[in-house]
Amino acid sequence: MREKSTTLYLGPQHPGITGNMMVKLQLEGDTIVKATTHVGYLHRAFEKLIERRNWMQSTTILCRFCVPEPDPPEAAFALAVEQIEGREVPERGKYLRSLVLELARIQSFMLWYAGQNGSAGLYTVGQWSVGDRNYVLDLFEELTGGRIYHMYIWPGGVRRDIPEGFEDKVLHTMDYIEKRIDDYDRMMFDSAIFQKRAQGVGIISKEKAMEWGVVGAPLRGCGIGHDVRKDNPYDAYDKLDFQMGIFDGGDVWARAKVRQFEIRQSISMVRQIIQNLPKGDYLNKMPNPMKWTIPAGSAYGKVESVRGEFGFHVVSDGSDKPRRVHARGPAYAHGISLLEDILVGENLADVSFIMNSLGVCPPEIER
Amino acid sequence: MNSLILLLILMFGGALFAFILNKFVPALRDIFVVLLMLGVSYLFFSTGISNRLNFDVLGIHMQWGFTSASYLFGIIVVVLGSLALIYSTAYMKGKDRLGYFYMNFLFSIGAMLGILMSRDLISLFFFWEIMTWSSYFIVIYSGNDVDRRGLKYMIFSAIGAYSMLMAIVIVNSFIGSFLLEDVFASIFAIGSGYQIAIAILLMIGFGVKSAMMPLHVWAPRAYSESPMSYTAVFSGALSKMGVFGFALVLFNLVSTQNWLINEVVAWLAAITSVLATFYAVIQSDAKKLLAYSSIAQIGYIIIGLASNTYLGVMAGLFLAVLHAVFKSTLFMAVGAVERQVGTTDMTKISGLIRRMPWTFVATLISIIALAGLPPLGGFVGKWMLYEALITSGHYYLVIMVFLSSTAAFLYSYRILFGMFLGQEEPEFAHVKEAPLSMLIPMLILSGISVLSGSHPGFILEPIQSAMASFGFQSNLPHESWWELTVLFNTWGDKVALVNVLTSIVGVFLIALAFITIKGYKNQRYVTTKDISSSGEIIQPEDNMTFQIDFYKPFERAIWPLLKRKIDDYYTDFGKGLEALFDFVRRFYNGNGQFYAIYVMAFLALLLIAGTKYFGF
Amino acid sequence: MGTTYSKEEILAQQLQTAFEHLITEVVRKDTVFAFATKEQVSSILLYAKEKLGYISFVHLSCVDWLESGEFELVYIIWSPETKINLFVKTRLDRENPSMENTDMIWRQINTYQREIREMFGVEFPGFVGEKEFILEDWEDAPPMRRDFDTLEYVNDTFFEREGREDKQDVRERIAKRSGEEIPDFAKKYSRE
Amino acid sequence: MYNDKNAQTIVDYIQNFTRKNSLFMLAYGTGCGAIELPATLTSRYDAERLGVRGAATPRQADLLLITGYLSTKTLKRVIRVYEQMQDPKYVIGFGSCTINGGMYWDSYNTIKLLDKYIPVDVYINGCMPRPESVISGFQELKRLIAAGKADGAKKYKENLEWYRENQKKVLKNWPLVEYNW
Amino acid sequence: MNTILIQILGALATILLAFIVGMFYGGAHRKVIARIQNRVGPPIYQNFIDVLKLYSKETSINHGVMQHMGPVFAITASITSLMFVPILTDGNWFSNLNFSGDLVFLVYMMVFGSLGMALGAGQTGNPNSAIGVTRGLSQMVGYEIPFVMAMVALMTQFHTTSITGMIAVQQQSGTWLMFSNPFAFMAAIMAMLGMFSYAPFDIVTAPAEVSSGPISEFGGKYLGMMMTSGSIFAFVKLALFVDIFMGGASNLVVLVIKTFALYMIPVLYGVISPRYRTEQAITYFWKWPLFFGFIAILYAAF
Repeated sequence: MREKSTTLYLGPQHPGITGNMMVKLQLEGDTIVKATTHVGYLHRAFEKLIERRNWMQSTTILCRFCVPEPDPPEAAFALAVEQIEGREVPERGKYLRSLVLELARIQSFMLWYAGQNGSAGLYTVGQWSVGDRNYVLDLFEELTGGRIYHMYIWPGGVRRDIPEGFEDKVLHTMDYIEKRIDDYDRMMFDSAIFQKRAQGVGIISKEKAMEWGVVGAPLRGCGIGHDVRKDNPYDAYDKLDFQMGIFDGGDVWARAKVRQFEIRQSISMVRQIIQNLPKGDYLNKMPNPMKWTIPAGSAYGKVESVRGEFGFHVVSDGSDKPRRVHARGPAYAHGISLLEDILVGENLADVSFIMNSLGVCPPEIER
Repeated sequence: MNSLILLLILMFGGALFAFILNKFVPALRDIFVVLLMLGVSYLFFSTGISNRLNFDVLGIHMQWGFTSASYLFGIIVVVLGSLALIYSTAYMKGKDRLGYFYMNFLFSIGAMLGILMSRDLISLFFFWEIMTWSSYFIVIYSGNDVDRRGLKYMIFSAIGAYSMLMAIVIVNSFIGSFLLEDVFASIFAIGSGYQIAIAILLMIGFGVKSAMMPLHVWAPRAYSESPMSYTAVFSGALSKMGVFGFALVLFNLVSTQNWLINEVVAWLAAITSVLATFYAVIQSDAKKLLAYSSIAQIGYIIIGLASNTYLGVMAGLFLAVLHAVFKSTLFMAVGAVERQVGTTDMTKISGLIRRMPWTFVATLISIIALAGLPPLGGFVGKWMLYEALITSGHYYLVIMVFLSSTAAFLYSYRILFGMFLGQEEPEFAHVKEAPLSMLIPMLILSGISVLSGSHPGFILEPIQSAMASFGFQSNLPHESWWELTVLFNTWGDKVALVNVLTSIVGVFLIALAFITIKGYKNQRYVTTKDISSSGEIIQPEDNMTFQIDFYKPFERAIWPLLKRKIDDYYTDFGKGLEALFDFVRRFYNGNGQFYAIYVMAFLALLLIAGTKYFGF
Repeated sequence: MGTTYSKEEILAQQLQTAFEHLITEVVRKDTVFAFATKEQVSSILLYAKEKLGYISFVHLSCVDWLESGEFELVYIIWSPETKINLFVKTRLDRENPSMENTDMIWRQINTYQREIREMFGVEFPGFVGEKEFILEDWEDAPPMRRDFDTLEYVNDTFFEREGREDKQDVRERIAKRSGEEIPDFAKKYSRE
Repeated sequence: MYNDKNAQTIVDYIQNFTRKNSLFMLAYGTGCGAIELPATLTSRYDAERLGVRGAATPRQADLLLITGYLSTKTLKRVIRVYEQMQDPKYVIGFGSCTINGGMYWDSYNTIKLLDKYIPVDVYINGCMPRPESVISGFQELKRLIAAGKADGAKKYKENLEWYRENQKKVLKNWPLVEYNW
Repeated sequence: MNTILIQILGALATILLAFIVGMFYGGAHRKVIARIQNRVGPPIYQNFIDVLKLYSKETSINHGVMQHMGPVFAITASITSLMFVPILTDGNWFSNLNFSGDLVFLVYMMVFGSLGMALGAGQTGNPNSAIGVTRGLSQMVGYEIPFVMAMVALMTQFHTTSITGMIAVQQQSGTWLMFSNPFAFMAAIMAMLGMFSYAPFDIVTAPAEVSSGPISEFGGKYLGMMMTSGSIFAFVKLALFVDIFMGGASNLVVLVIKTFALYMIPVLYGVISPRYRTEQAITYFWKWPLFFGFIAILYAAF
């Protein structure tokens, strides 16, 4: 028997969907009465492949866990491995890691500007921010050799030291971007239409947030201050001065305000790192990478990615290959089940808008 | 024998005979009613308007005969009645109690003819009641009086009838005659307060039948619950009796000093049309949608009449004729769908276009006419209405009309999409086209809609003669109806309908030829299951047609207006009334002396009031 | 009582007093393991959530110990006050594995259970959730089990482009084709 | 010259000119390569100046970009989408994983060789290809169109059975509507 | 016979003019947006290439005869309205059927196309199309009301309902109607933003929401014809506004300058605006534009 309400497939081939996934909507009018998320279009069996690679080879796979921000998975995996092995990271390595993570955060926020505004039809901000994002990617390219996938953070430190004159370039880029995001904000946050659309839409209550395991900006947008960088500081974050952006409301607007606040915090952090960058070694060198074994044990390494807590549960059985690596992406919980819950009662026009504000990223859900 | 009497005897006698015939020879019933109606039509057209019949009953002088105005409405009744009966033979096939149905059907047509031919208030009222009762019997035909829809209709009709009766009594007390001629001649001699009271009372009576807000609440259910073949007449012709009455009142009983009445009526009609359109937009049942749409359309007609300008009245009468044409086509089409599919709920049906193409064509043409798009007849009426209102300075009224007719696009599309477009589901694969006897009336009426778009003369000519009887002199220069294709407003602006038609049809044909011939070989038809559903494969349980709450955003925007239906006020009123009766019941304590006192007091009250106001 | 306990040790003791026969282990800073039986898990989770303030569920993972014929389920929970990751570990039999449904304690466990059911074939009786999650029309063994050989499956199912071999150094061929010399620094990393 | 069957008439020339300068690209990010598409379409690289622009549905599109690996689940949708596009249509395989599986060579869920399932006109290698190489891929496609050699769709139509066989080897459940241009 | 031939030739010339100008405006739209977005942008003739390519697509798919005719309805409405809009204030060319219809007719003619198009979109059975259509029609109710209010204000002020009459009024008095009744101009311009369906009113074809809406099943020659119709229609709307509010144009150069200036209003407003939700768009039109329309009628009548 056919459904009474209208079925609308939002995705996988749909301009409004974030990545390759599908939300099957049941509509009455343009109000959603039921939403079912379907993932798995991007399943590449990463965790299976890592079991077949040795510890060092896994690095190439790790960065592909989440495409918009490839560095947090590397850092989380490195943290977990270091915990099992007990390997120390030199101070400079820690700072460089934080530098890369913050730069990755900035470029990812700029991508978010594009997604959030593009789903609301304001393409100009997206064009600007994605265009300017290339300047951050240029920094990455100079530092790591890759625009998108860096494979820079290794267990024990980072892959290479910063090139000469890099600090100035970073500072210069930060100045430019700081100037530009004011422009974006003027067009986006000051727009009455954007305010009208964002306020009161896609509300997550505090209870629901805890129940569904919401993390990152959506959680801080509910007024709950949780940030791995503050709670379980890793790398150089305990030495940096920054604040969490906490806003009440739990709607798209609050989440946008959180991100607006945090991109500025990131820029300031990058500046602090460049100023306080200690001298010394950047990598606690491992023995021959091809024959590197890790003692048996398990650990959960987690970092704060752009969209929230990114964790790796790493199990080693003492061989040269991981026994099991299981990732927990920030969107894993709120990208599937919570989305189904909060989309009910919302308008069709806001689906893409809400998904962008939650930061749903399918590749890390299905891996 | 006078042909007027013959007409009525044929109608009413034939109705009774149809009932008897159905008992004994049901096979001949259909042929009989159709032949009877065709015969009556012939008689009607041969009667003409000069025939007058005078007689006395119980010392009251009565007069029958058609005027040019009532003849116009008579044409609607007769043509629509014949077509609806032809349609009915197929539509009602297999239903029970058909004798009852046809008897009441013919009774109501006869009563309508009676109303139109009566030249005195008593016979008008008499036929009016026959019409009410016979239509009431058909409303409750399809079963028990569920939801009291028939009762609601009856209560409002009774209210209307009583106010009419009161008006008739008042008129008689002043003028001493029931003849319309006498009444029209001497109405302006009596006080203007009484004039207004008479006009208002009569308009309440007529307003009920034409379903004017706030007297419309019976209409949606009554229209949608009666068999569609009758609703075509109900909405097309029967409601026009109310319009006819309005025309009588507005042009003959209201003096030009009382322009406020015209204004009030026009504004009421405008509000009627806007609100009814909004209600129609949010309906999901095709019959109810059309019912609300009828209410809205009659709003336009009355606005036109109440505008009291030449063009406006012409627009009103033109729209009255055209509304009868396209709305009955639509009801017939919906009836055809109902008969072939089993439901008219637009959330259930979809994609009938390939199954019922001719019904679709008839619906499409009627919908274009209804929406008032060029080059069909609806546009002509709308154009005249707008121009009349603009040139006569009804600035805000024209905005209301425009709001209503723009919002009418929404439900026009809704009904086409809901029934004929959208996904073609396998469960409707067995549906066949309606039988020929249903299609032919629809297509004939659609043809009228098409023809009236470019050459409205054949409707405008009888309208002009009718308007002459209301005192509006013709100012459209033309030689024959074929040449009346250019319309003017009083400022001299015009629309040339033939040019419009040529341009639209010419461009349409050229573009159609181009798009068909270009790459004809590689043009493919695919089913509606092969759509770009974001790359996903449609599952059998998916309902890919957008059906429920079609205009949800619009509904949200107009929500403040619709929050409370007028129906609810009546329900509250009804509850209040019950409480009142509860209170009253305490007086009826079973003691006979008390009753005697009540009756005495009431009579005394009536006497005082009567001498004071009515001068008995 | 001169010794001061660290917060990890306090947690371990709290758990041990609440549950008999529960083995706990303080592994490192911010990490405590609790090895529970299958039946204990839900009560431990509930106790930690209600009494100890471990309100945040972090992770549910499944590890295949093929050699010992067991699956290990690892529930990781976290407290905003102590900031400790508490690992509740339990072992299931590899034949007909099944585990109590815990998605009413934290609703997000729902998603994890769907994944583990699909990828390892662990059943959660009483658990409502759509069967297909990531895979579509999958007929083979649950793919994340260690005895499922993905390479063999690939060779059976997919086409390989000719010339693709493992651990092949194409640098020389490219150099020959483009007529360039292999730079010295590249030679240094060469596998040969 | 006149007897050369491959010679283009003036009509062909104009057609190919318009086709190559107006490529409507289907908005379908099938894999992680989609992350470089925003960069390609926005201010620094600006593919719109080359006539490349997004299209929302397959009916409007000319160009299908397979941005990276295809899992079997996505392959089904890609075939569906490809068949819904209207001739002439072009496919660009984007990234190493479309060419030979790339780093996913031993993954049980991704296909390794795209042109066994749908015809590919141009491959762009790299993991992931930079915007510059994406643009050079567009230019290569344009060159092929101008020469009238981008005839993947024709090949698909002619060898439909072969493609279907390959597709059905991977896709177990085949509820697709049959091909209809 | 000769007059008919000249009529047809004039009509063809008008259509060609409207097509070319409309196409270039479309190109200019894309170019302007690109420059604002820090891009080079496509060449200004890009829309011609797009349309030609769409016409030269080999296959075309329809879901039935109404979809086949949908674009035809659209182009019929565009060209017919073009025939009734005066292009130049004087001269015999381009004066096709200017005297055969008035503003009321034109207002109706202009919705004809979108309704026909809606029928075509409806037959495809794509839910995106149907949702797009309902959005479009709802929005139409929104913007038509202030537009008609502005028109009624002008009609009552100058006692004419024809466009040629309004041009004549402006030529006699020497003032443009946008100064004679500024409130009507305000209401009409705000309604025009909705008519052009650029952001923030691009809710009909919003790609992120309904995946290009009504046109989502149209490709090849159907889409080509719709793009043709769209560019002609854009020109019609601009020419109508120029005729009514800006005194018409005496020659083609003036026409292009005036229409382009007018065209930049929705374009530039669109660049910086996100999209409204449907009901927000409707209520937008029923706030300030309605107020201005109300004032305009008062101003005109008293």
